[in-house]
Amino acid sequence: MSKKTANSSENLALKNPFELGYTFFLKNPVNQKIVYGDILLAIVVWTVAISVTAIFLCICADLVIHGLSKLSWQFLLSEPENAGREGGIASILVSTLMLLIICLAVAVPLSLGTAILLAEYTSKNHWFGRWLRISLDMLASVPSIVFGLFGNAVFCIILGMGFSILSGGLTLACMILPMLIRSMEEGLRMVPDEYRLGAASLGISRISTLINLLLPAAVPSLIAGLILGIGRASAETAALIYTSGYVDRMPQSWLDSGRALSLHIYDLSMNVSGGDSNAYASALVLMMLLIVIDSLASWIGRQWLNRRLQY
Amino acid sequence: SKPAQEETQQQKLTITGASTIAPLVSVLGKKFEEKHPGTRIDVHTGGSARGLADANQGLADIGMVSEALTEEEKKGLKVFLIGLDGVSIIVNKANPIKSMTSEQVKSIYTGKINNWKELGGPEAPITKIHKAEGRSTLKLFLNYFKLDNKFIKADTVIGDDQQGIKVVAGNPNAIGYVSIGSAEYEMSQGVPVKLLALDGVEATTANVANGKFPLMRELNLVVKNSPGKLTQQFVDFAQNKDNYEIITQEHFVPPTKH
Amino acid sequence: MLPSKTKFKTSAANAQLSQYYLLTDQLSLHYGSKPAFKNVTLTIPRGCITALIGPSGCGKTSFLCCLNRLTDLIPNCSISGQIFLENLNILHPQTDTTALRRRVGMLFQKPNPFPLSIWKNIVFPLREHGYHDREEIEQIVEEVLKDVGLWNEVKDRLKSSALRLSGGQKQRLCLARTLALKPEILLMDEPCSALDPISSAIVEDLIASLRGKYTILIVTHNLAQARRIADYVALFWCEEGTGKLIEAGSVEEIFENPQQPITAAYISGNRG
Amino acid sequence: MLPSKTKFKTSAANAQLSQYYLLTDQLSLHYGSKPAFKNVTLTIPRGCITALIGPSGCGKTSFLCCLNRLTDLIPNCSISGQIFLENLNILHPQTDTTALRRRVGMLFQKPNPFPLSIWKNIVFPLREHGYHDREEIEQIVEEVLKDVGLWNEVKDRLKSSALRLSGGQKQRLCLARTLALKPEILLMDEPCSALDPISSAIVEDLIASLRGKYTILIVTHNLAQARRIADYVALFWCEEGTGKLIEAGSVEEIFENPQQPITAAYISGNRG
Amino acid sequence: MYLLRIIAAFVGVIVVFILVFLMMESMPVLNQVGLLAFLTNDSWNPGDKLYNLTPMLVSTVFVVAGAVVVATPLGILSALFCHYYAPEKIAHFYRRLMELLAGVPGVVYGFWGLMVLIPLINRWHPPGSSLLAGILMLTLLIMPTIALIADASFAGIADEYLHGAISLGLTRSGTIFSLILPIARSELLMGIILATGRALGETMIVLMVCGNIVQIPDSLFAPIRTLPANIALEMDFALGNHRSALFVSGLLLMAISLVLVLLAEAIKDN
Ligand SMILES: Nc1ncnc2c1ncn2[C@@H]1O[C@H](COP(=O)(O)OP(=O)(O)OP(=O)(O)O)[C@@H](O)[C@H]1O
Ligand SMILES: Nc1ncnc2c1ncn2[C@@H]1O[C@H](COP(=O)(O)OP(=O)(O)OP(=O)(O)O)[C@@H](O)[C@H]1O
Ligand SMILES: [Mg+2]
Ligand SMILES: [Mg+2]
Repeated sequence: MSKKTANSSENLALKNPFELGYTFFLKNPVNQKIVYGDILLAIVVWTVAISVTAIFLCICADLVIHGLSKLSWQFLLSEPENAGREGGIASILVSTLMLLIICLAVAVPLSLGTAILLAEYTSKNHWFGRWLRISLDMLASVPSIVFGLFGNAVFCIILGMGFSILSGGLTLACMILPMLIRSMEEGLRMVPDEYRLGAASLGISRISTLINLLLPAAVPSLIAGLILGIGRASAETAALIYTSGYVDRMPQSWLDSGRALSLHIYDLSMNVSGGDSNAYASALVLMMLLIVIDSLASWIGRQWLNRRLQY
Repeated sequence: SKPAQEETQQQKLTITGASTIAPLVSVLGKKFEEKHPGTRIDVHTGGSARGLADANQGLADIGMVSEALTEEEKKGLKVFLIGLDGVSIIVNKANPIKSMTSEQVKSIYTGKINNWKELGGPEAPITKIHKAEGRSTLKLFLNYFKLDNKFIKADTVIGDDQQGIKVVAGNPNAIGYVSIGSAEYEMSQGVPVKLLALDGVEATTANVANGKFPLMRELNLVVKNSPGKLTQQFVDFAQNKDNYEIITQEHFVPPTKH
Repeated sequence: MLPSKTKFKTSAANAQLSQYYLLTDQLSLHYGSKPAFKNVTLTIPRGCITALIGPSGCGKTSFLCCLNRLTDLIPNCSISGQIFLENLNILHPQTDTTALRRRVGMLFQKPNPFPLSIWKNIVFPLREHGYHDREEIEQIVEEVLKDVGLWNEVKDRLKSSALRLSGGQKQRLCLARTLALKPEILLMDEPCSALDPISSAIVEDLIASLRGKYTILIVTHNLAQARRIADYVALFWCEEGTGKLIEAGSVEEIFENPQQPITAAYISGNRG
Repeated sequence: MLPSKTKFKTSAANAQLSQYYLLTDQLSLHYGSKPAFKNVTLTIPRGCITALIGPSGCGKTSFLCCLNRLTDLIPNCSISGQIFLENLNILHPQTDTTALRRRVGMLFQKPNPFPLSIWKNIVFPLREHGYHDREEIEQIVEEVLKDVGLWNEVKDRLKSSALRLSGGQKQRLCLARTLALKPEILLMDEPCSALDPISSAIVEDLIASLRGKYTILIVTHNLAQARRIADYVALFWCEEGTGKLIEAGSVEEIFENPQQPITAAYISGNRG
Repeated sequence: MYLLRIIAAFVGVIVVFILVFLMMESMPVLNQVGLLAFLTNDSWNPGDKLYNLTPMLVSTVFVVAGAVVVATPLGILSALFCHYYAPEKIAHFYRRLMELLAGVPGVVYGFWGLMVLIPLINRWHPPGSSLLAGILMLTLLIMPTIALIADASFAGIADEYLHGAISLGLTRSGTIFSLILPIARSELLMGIILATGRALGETMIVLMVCGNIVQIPDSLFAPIRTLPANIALEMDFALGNHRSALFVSGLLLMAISLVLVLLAEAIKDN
């Protein structure tokens, strides 16, 4: 199983790279007609994959062409100057990471807990689960700017955190909750019942079943949810304008204001004339940061998965 | 230890308001911080209205407002002009038209003229770019051309100047109005847009600075009537002639004459 | 088990509690509105091996699942009637199911090893049950794997995934993992179905050797096996889609002197 | 199958192609670096029932999986040797596996009905294979369900999930689903393991009735069953963790006149 | 267990908080002009106390529906590609790509749309900023969400089903349509709902590429303004009733998604 999940792409995947995933001229045993559906689907799937990759590479190429010349260690390690047109993005990177840390540190346990409760401890039709699920789905469609104003009102003003990384991170956490909870919950629901029955019959407590069997089996979904959440959080601008603020100084504490990378990109490209090339470079950095974080997330997930096989 | 506390409080200034001015004030703030070690200037955006409100309520020490204040708005506040921003019509570089009269602009935006041909240009529909409700540029534009927003028939509504420049750059038939300073900078960078002379006056920052160009807005800092020491210090610093260079760098016009 | 099948009234059942170890009284199980079996009243004596036999789909597995309240985990499943384990009212909502399931171990019909290593499959439940001494654990693992005849086959790959075992190996692993916990009662759903004669004989001997120490309830389709190892036999039957208990008694009674014509037909291999 | 076990050279094998239907030549299978079985050379005659017997873990299931290239889907699994189905080189990379698997049907050891309704479990593969006439499909479903003795048990709940069947019912459903497609060759991995004597007899009769029309390869742990229904028998054995073919021959030869001492011991029920 | 309850209750409280916040902010204008005004007024002109949101509502629904209709098949096909078509290395690469795409800021997409897509559409059918541009860019935004969730759900499908299908000689397409998609149905639906939510709430992209004209679009090439874009465009400059009215837009968005969620539940139950 663990092997399978780790290698899940191998399921039906090709052994022979030259085979394109359909069978040539397969004849129907009954009416002896060639089965076209299979060929068609294979063609469609490959076309989609190739075109999506192409579009993505277009966007990437755009970023790289315009941003690469600015990119250097210098750029990563120095502070922004002249409203970001010059200098680097060191402080902004730090703020972004701090925002993400807070956001995930708050959102992951909350959503894991809720997902577990929804999937394992409440029946699918229980009123609480039903309502929570519906309102989470609704929450997913609230524009981020409204989250920003909410965060501003609650965290910045009522709770007195002011414009700070803390309030920004908390606002982001509220924002990605629906995504995390829903995908984690469905992931847990996908785990076959036989593990639950097997564990119960051995007198293993539910907590332990959950930690040792169910969560590891749901790892692909957990990671997918996490990555979506990270993606959404790191792509956010509107909500952060009102919460973590605009200050591009190196943050000294969690209660300092700090500008997120995506906000920086937005400001440079939309508000600062002459900021385009640094905006491109920052976007490039954001993408690389995402690659690193996402790989880290799936690596940790896989590590956890493999740990189960250990002695 | 009350005075001491006050002392530390005064080490930090919070400035909120118009996003147009925010980059400028950030840069000013950084320079100020350098000159006055231990102080911190935090700049946040959120719009002119927000700047006014925060300054009034004391949520911020200074508000940034990118337009002239009405008498009513000025109540209880001190206003400091720190720069000017000319606004003019831009079109794509491929467009042969070089200047426009106020009447023409008016006709275009009210939908009386819909094709460049009518202005002596190529046969092509005009794509009119307009600003969103509440922006100071919009108010300025409407006031100057005596237009009613209700009767304007635009094709694209934008929020920020940069967006306008980008749309015009990508569309040979577009017309829009943006900050002259930004447009000049972008033109110098090879972006295919050009500023049109309005009623015969070339749209240049020089003409804004010397008062010849009529269409411009004020960039203001507002503070409470009884500002703290640091606040006053910063406002003075922002108005200081030594910093005009920074204002020019940000593609605005220093308020020399005004 | 009573020599002849008797239906108790609940009061009567209570009186017999001390005498009989595990007892079901008018037990019925419904999946949704469809009954799986109805009104099963059966007593299972302590320390004996009782075999459940009967055609496919007559409710044997469902019956076993009631005895350790595994039915709690099956959606749409409802039970009526009573089950007592000594003085414990199993179906009482307040009964601690985890504790109950530690006393009543179960082996499934379809072997379901966890997606862990072979080693962990046995050790993880052991740890849960409070074994922590590394050496003791190692010893238990070796012992139970030897008991089920799996030790030689897997001793050099204890760390590889249990899902990569063959069908029979999985079944033996599940048996080993259940035995390692030493529950009072063992419910086994066809423990030898995927086993070749040799392994089957090993497991059979093992089960027989547990007689007296554990109380064992075993579902088997192999009548010869039932006859070889069981002390008591209960025959389930399917009537109009609903299971019921036809006859129960000592192995000699059932196989040599069946009271019911269905029993007679079933054990003689004629089709019902 | 050859009367006495002979190891072919590949050239020899080719010469025999027309004579023997399905043929493996020096077939070995490795999971990672660990061999599951080695050098199995076996011929399976057309239209006959061949039984594979042997202890648990000796590579019977793995052997069956080679014959329809299901091994392609198992990570780390590598095969060497050759398999011919008439003139088709099964292991050739260019062989169309889907077409091959339509000719070679397989029933798994652990019943794996799809998590769909009972009806869909049978109908959706049928549709895939080009049956579209509603009436014909209905007829086939009824027929195969009756063949495996499941019709009466499920006829009023064809639309409910196949996962809610009992163990034996699932096994019969899988068998029905495979039979409905009428493959040339049927590989059956313990089709009767979860069945009671009655259902088992029904399935056995069914398999026997397919003799001549289909070529059947059946893994069974029930020696009596092998003796009853098989024409040929092949005995696998496990030596040092690696499976090998010990002896193959007609059912009389193996059961009455085994050549190898292991065979003799195995069929007499003594432990290897 | 109690911990879980507390956590879930906490999450519930957060959700309720946000809802209450929205309600409270929109209350003033709702009290004054009533909900109906938002559907029946002559136009959207908060300065003159005209609050008609219908055109924006319709535009939002159009652009989101368009994006979901395009992105759902693309996303699912992408996930299928990863699992059942691509050789392992390509699949791995493609999955990374999806993960990346899921984290690209709306601004970057919007920027790209502004610089590349809009001039392209403009050449074909001016003015370029249009419903179509919005649909295409939103598709790009939400496709990775659907793809990643679908991918995770395919990973959760037990091997034994696939083996069963393969050994019955089913074709890849048959296995996919009749087995894999039905098994993963509930997760796919959830992915679509989340993606729809994301599209409904997306601000930056639509703000940049849709043209922001308040009107009911009469063609794919007509510029439109969506509710979130409206909020983002005007919030900074709005006071009093105007501001309140913008929060009503937020409420309206939630109402749309509520309808969708209930619809999805109904589909799932059948
Ligand atoms: N989860 C379920 N939901 C609904 N019906 C079920 C469920 N599980 C089993 N059934 C039905 O209840 C009846 C009894 O099933 P059970 O599994 O107890 O039979 P069994 O005696 O164990 O049969 P077998 O020997 O084939 O394993 C069968 O008709 C079966 O189809
Ligand atoms: N996926 C796998 N990876 C690694 N080893 C495996 C895998 N599947 C089976 N094996 C090993 O290969 C050997 C042969 O397994 P196989 O399933 O073929 O046995 P079998 O003859 O079918 O046994 P049984 O009668 O118990 O089903 C066993 O030792 C088993 O542990
Ligand atoms: Mg059963
Ligand atoms: Mg096997």
